[in-house]
Amino acid sequence: MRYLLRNTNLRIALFLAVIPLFLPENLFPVLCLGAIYSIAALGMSLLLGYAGQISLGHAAFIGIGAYTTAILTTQFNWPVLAAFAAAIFVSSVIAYIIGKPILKTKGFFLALATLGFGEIFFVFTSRTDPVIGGLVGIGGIPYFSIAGYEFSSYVQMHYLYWTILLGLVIYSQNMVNSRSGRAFRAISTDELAASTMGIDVAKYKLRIFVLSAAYAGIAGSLLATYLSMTQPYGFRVDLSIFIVLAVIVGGMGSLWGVVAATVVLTWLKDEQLSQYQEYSALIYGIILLLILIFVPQGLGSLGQRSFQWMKDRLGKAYRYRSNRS
Amino acid sequence: MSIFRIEQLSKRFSGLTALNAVSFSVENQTIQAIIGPNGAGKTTLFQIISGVLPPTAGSIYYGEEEITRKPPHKICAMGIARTFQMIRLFPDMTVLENVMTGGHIHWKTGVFMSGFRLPNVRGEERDARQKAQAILDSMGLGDKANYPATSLPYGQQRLVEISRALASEPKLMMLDEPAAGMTPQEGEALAEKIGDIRDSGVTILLVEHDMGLVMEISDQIIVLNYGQVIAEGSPSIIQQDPKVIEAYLGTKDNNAQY
Amino acid sequence: MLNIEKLSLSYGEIEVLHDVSLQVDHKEIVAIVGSNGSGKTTLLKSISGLLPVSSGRISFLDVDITHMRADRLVGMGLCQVPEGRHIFPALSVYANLEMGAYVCSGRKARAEFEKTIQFLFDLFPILEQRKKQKGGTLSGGEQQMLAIARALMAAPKLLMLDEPSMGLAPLIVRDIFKTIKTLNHEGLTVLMVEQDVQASLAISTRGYALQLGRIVLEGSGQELLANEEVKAIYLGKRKNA
Amino acid sequence: MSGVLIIQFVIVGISMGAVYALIALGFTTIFRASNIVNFAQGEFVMLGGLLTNFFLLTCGFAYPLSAVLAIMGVVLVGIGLQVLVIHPIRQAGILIMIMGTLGASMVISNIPVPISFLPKLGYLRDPFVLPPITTSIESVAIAGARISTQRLWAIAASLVLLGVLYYFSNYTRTGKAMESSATDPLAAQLVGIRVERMVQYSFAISAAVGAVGGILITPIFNMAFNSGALLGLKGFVAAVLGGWGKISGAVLGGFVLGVVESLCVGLIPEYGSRYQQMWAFIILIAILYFRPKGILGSEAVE
Repeated sequence: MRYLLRNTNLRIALFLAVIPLFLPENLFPVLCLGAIYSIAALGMSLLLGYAGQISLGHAAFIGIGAYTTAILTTQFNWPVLAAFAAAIFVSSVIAYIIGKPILKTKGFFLALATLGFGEIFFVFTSRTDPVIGGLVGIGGIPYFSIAGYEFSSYVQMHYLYWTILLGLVIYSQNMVNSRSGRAFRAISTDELAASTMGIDVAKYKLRIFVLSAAYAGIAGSLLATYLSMTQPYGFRVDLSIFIVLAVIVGGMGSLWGVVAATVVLTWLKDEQLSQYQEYSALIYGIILLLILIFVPQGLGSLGQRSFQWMKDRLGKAYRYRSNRS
Repeated sequence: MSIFRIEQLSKRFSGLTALNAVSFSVENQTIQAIIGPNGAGKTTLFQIISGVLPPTAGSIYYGEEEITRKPPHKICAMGIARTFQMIRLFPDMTVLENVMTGGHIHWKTGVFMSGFRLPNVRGEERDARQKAQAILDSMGLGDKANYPATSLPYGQQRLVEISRALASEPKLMMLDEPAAGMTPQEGEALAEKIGDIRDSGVTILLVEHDMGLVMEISDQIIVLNYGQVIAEGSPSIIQQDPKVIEAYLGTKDNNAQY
Repeated sequence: MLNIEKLSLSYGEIEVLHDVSLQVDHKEIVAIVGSNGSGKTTLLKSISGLLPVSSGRISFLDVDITHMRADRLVGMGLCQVPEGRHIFPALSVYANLEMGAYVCSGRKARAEFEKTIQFLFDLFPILEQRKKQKGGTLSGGEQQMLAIARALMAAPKLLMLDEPSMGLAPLIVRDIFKTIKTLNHEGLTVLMVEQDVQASLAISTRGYALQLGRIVLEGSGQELLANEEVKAIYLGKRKNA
Repeated sequence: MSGVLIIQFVIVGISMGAVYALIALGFTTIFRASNIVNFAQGEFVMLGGLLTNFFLLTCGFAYPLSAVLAIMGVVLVGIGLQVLVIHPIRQAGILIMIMGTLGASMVISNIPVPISFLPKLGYLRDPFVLPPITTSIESVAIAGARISTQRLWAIAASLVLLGVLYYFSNYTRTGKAMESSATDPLAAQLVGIRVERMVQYSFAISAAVGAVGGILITPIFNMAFNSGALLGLKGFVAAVLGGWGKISGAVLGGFVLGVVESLCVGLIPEYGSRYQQMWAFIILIAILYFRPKGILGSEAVE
């Protein structure tokens, strides 16, 4: 029992299981959306934090997941669960096709290419009226349901999303601590050394790109059922930036840190900034810059650093006292 | 029996000739040293053999197979491992993880399966860990396994790099200045380790500046200067070769003219 | 002229220079010898302001330059020829030399410029022949000459050379060292870091031996050359062999 | 499709391409001096148009004066960007640099929003168009196609700026110093170049070039405070297309992109104009796949 309580995943799971009992009603949307965005951020954390490859087009993969679910459920009457699976499949396949050419580039160019991909997705969805509804998008998407059981209240959705997220965190943890995880970490710091260890760098980059797009597809599918609609403006570059920012703030190598950061940023963006309407983009941009300038290693490191600072201070004070006595 | 052969290998960088028609072969289970002044082309040679740089001309054979211009990961998979002149450990991994990464080619679990902690995945991981630990033990670094790799002193980081290369169970191992930055005592210990590695059946290609070490452990020495092989032979022959003394050790008698 | 007191420097956790003290007087040639990884290049870089010093003090012409920016030091007459030459490969030989005189502006400097460049072309005739060629197409030896010439364009009082012999054939190394000696006769103070112990100590007034970030020996060039320990470290004759 | 119409589309493409070329030149200038890609480049273009509009309409200044003041204003913004954002994060790696310039782009493009609540400035939130530079002659005929003089201005100005920048970076002391500080910062410092200052210059120059692009394009193009991002991206695509890091490549890439885009719009029935903003990025992905070095071949891209 004591061992179990020391397990971080389990403690977090327990916390999440009981939190609906104490949480004020108005924070449920934040937790639900936070969980959905966290799934995408988790994929980004694998891609960016572990494998060191940037993507500013992940909003498009979320969008692909959302649109696949929306089209299949509303126009072809697929059951949600099947549409969910299809969403993961379609976003992975598109990531595979698109990843082959653009992963040949690095750094700024990869950022641009993925940004361009996001722009293509946006233009395509917003300008295509048949089937996907142009700028208006698709409405009337049913709630998520498994074998007839429908997740329609916030509490039900809370448990659904966080269960899926927990499963993905564990999956990601396993992967990070495996042969493949080591290969990704090797690629992120030193591609050349990694390749001389027998790691096929191009292949691994493509794999992690596809995997992170699959995470984004899951998030997109859940988002579609949560909002019950999809619109092109929901999947623009600001969402991609949001997800990358969550990974930076959460700390590049910390999965739960990324989840925490995503929830906080969701709260900030959807609860707080949205009150300022037109100014929200400006304030958000300023916050983004302040974070980058003052805590580029993420807020996780800020916590660590202040702890270190306190330890140093206390140590000094202690030495000072003992010298005097 | 020769395990490895280079024929007429040349490399030019925008007008500068770094290697000029270099040919040699390496006998199985020997230590072959390549020496020469800084910039003579030794590191370039390693870069080409390990597939990091393409040669301008010439070919490389490993056993009977030609490996010229193969990508680095394929060359590693064939049994050729290397270390780097400037240490290139993976900085955000522990010592053990670095060595486990070196054994990458020997395990199978793919990216998607590795997220599920199935029994065979766990077993593989355990084997990898044990093998890496065994290598570290043999290098005398067993107790440093869980340290962040770059927190070790310079000399030990070199040993970690060698352990990492060993983890791929190579037939041919290329060491690029393994003794650089080591104290004389560490250098001695290293010489012994390199001898052990050879005796365990690995052929070693060694670039090194520490002449004491080279003369002590090499079976055969090749001297490069200006991208060309100027001498080849056993340590005692090389030490007497006037061309080598001229190019590398410097001539004492003509100091007067400065 | 240059005075270094108890200089230490670390990269992250690892200290690469420990309490290094040395001085260079007017018109000296001082050589710092040591094997790869001994901290020679780090030492030169910290003097020329390219790397931040952890502790200690560096003064040049009685001015504290410990934390001064590299580009300002050039204006003060402290110039470095970096390891690996670092000429500008896309610029012509002439343009490389122009960049060398970057800190000298104004009309007076213009007149100086012609004089200096003529002097350097006399010193390195090959550079005059290759005046219009791109720096990157020169041979190793020519690049080294260009790198030295470029540093001299700023009219340095102290010239620091990092491994001037690296990757060069013995005959060319001989030429380069001869040139250094000539420049020294004309009044230039030189501090150099070298692996070629024989050649560098032979032309030096004084030398220091650096091992694992510490000065282990100090003396006149001839003394060091005769020293058994130096031979042991650099000439491959092991003490116990 | 008649020949005249094709010529018409080509000329329209060239004039749009001229503006892409100016944006690409801005990217190239900064990259050549610092190896940084400034994702906020498009905002300089937007600000160029916006500030000219402000000086012209609100302050009532003459056109040339407004343009000069606008360029100066954008240069200040460029330097401010370098000092306030780029400099503090210069050591933090490429990811933070990308996010930093994107964040800056977000901030710059949204600054007009709060300002627009000041009296008489409400128009800042709406799309705006500048009057054409020459009003006496509206358009000229070239090979049967009509082309507005404003478009000719854009083409001429981009060619002139190309010449000026080419001269500056290859034949002046400062130009060479700027390039040297990017190719070899160590050597640059050792000859006494203050690398940081060179980066500032490059931001100032590329801000000015961007502002000129904005002034030229705003009479043809419906500009709004949020149009900068897309223009910036297209300029980046143009620079990659022509050959990243080359001044000539930026200009050629700009023209090629403009013409191809215009022809896509003109020649592909219905879908061409419907998906107008998409073609540039499809070209980008194609070029990254088949020829990442760009048309003129760049050494900067592997």
